[in-house]
Amino acid sequence: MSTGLLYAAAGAMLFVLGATALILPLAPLRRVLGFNVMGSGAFLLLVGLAQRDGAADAVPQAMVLTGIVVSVAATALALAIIRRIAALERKAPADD
Amino acid sequence: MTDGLADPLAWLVLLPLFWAVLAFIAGPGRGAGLALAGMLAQTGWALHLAGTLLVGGPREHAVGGWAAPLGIALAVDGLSALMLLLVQAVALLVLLYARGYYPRGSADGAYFWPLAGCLVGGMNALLVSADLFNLYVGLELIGLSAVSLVAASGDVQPLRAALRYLFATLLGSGAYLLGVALIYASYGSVSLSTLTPLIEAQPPLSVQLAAALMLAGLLLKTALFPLHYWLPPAHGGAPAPVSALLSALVVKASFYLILRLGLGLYAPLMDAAAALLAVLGAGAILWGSWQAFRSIRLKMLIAYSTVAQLGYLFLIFPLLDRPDALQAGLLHTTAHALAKAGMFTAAGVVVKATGSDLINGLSGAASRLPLTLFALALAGMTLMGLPPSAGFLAKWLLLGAAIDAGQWPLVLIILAGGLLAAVYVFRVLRQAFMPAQREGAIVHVSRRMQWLAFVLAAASVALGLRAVEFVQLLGVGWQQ
Amino acid sequence: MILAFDALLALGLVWCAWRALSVRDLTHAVVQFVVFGLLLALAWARLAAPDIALAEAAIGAGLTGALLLDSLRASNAGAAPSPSGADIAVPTSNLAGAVRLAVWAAAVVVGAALLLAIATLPPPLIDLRAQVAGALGASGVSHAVTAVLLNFRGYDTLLEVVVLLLALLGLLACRGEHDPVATAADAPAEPLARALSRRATPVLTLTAVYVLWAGTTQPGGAFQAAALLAATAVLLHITRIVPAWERLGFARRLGAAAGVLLFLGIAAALLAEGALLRYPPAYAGSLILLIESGLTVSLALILAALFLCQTETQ
Amino acid sequence: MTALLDASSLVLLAIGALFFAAGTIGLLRFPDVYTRLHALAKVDTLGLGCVLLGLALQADNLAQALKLLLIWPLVLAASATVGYAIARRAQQISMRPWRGDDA
Repeated sequence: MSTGLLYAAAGAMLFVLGATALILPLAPLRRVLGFNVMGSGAFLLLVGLAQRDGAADAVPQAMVLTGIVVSVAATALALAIIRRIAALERKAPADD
Repeated sequence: MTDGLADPLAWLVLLPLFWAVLAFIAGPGRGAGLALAGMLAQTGWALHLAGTLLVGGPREHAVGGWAAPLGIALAVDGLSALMLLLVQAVALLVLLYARGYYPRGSADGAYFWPLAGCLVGGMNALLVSADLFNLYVGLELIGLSAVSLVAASGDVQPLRAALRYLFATLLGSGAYLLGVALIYASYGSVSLSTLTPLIEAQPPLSVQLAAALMLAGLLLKTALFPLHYWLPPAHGGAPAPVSALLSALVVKASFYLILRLGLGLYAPLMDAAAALLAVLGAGAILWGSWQAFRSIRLKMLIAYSTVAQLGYLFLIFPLLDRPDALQAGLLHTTAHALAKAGMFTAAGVVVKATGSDLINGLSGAASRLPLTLFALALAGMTLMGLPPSAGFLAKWLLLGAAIDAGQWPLVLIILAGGLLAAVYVFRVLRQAFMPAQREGAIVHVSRRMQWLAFVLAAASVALGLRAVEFVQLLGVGWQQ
Repeated sequence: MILAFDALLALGLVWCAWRALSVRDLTHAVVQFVVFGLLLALAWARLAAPDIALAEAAIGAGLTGALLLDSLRASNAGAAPSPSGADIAVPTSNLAGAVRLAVWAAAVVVGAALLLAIATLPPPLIDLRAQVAGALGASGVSHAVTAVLLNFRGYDTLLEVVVLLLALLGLLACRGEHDPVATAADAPAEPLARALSRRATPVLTLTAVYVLWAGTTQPGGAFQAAALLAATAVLLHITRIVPAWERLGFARRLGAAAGVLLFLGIAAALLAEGALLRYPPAYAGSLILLIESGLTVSLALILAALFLCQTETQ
Repeated sequence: MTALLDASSLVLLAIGALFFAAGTIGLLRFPDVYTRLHALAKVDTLGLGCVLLGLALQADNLAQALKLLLIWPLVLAASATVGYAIARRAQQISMRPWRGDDA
């Protein structure tokens, strides 16, 4: 078993764990964590499998750099929405 | 063949991004003029592109001058050219409407213009891309701008809907991305033109899994029943111009991608999924129509109607070996986009004028807002599939294909769907023609907004008269 | 031996992720997530991907972690103590329990299918590495990842920086007009932390410039440099040296968008060469450095704004 | 010459590892936050210093060795600040230092 395959397998498990947390009706912040774990899993799988023969591959590496930036963008947006909801709920509580 | 500086493919992606960024720099509430000028130019480019396609056939653009699989290829055929035209036309009209909807200097639409630019840019990028990973970035661009547009109204309910939508769209693109990773691992490329000849009927497990993951992710983004849970609150709760963009265009973008991959890359695998997609589509029609009928708010009714109408798009998958089915699917996509944009913009006029979103509050609207009600009725005609609307033509073609293939359950569903649409549309119209219980104050709404809603709805009917050109353009790049 | 280390690290990753997603206390979960990010950076280093390791440590663990912690602080600062661990509680109804069970069952099936697919993977038919190596000479840079990121697949990067700008737009759009911005709370700043962040600023700025410059020949580049600069801004903010950004004035908007606009402009101008982003080989190196320099400034401002413009929830 | 370098680098790495192990055990076993900080300080100062020095001896050139050694003062500054901040915070929320088993 090569290093790449090992991390790809870990990536598969991370993806499944993260996606599960994203699907389940948990606290919003927890689902944001789930999304980040899921993305990291997909990235590890992408690079790990592409490099399963051991040699570095710049193409998936560049894709992951793109993906990390997209992830932080989505995370920041999610947190902004969550914080805004919390602020409004605090202003006018229990209108649910 | 290159056009250098006059390449429509490149400008269709660049222009909206340009005006989005410039509108952001200009500041909150500004950029409307810029956006409309940009949209007008894009519409010109899309028409020009369709023209060159009819003459010269499908075209490509190797970004950076690097041929695939090293570089990213852009490619346009009849299918994507039609979608490009649809996106520019609907977005242009809805943005014109939005200019009246958001008064200058109001806090409401402060960031509408740059966000709309990102949304249109993302959709155009998706429609021209022939690279799986690039498509992923396009999907994220569309998803995040759509979520931001829903969140932008700043009230608790739309914000909650936006968060739910965000989680759904992120899950969808996550599944899609994992599929891309598996494809890259299996073949070493993400270019559609390189990959398509490599996939056979019995591919390795990794490829089957990739196809399933990508399909599931995109179905979630298209809100196919039972994955539609996020759509009604988001589309029903957003401001009218946003609802119109989302319901008319955004869900169609991911449907386009399903169709594109199903007809090309994953064509050898689609037989297994076709029946399931059709069953879910049938479920969507029944469930969406029922929920639309039960809605007490006008915009929720229209949102659930979207859930139902999306179902038709998936009925075509078992019939795709007939050319009629693809034409029916695209015709329905276009007709529904125009009709739904017309309905949401008309609903926006009603809400602005009467201050209420309740269907029961519509009494008397027919005499006070005749043009808007006429728009609602015309759009409703398309949804029901009455001749001579494009909706009728789409359903007629679909019905023909289903009868031809001996798919009787589909025939039944198509007919029942039209009846169900009639039930919920007439519920709205009946209420509107009732005499008003009390003379509530009517806020003046600009004529331009009323006319734009009418133009959108009327276009969904009139499209039925131009179906020949439509089918001709769609045929470019597809051997019939 | 080294494989044993990798196995340990991989297990640690999964364990940390599991903890982050399952411990009751959300603060604990976020800290666990930051640890996960740092381990992940190590894993990237082990996969011969130092560029990603840098980005993961700075953006994935660093900035994301700071954002998450700040959100927690903001939600705990108000009067009503939110039951931060309530989400992990026992399902309230049988239906919720059944859904939970179904989701977990589906997760196990997908996970098993993924592992099986990985185990039975055929060798890839195409090797892009050879093509990248072959075209590297004409790309204008000598570091392969930078060549892919800014040249061969520069179009992805163009769309991606728009996504980042879009996140800022979304944040501003869902913020109310008169909402107070985050004013890092109660306790006064640590004197020692203040002193450190003052002294660290020039060092971090210098490092950012170095990382940007190094990107053409070795790991590094605009994103990592921007993350360093943004981290500097966050550091200065949480030590109360730089206040939160009440509003994004014209200068800041221009700064945040200029790099994106420059990238778009160069992409469009190069249409004259026959295609989007088709650098003439003689100028490729300089153009890429120009784009990266613009991006560093803009991305740093955007990333900083994503932190400094968040609403306060009190 | 290389043998001598290798040997000294090995010794330094071993000493560093020893401090890391001791600090980690301390972190896990010590009773309160102040004593744990005390244990961690050993890791950052002596442990990391020895490891870096050991690695610098293995570097290909002087520039690389200097870059490695530069890590040390940076980590020292950071760990001193963080250690101080944690201890201060612990004191602010009235965490009492451990005074033996009767506490």
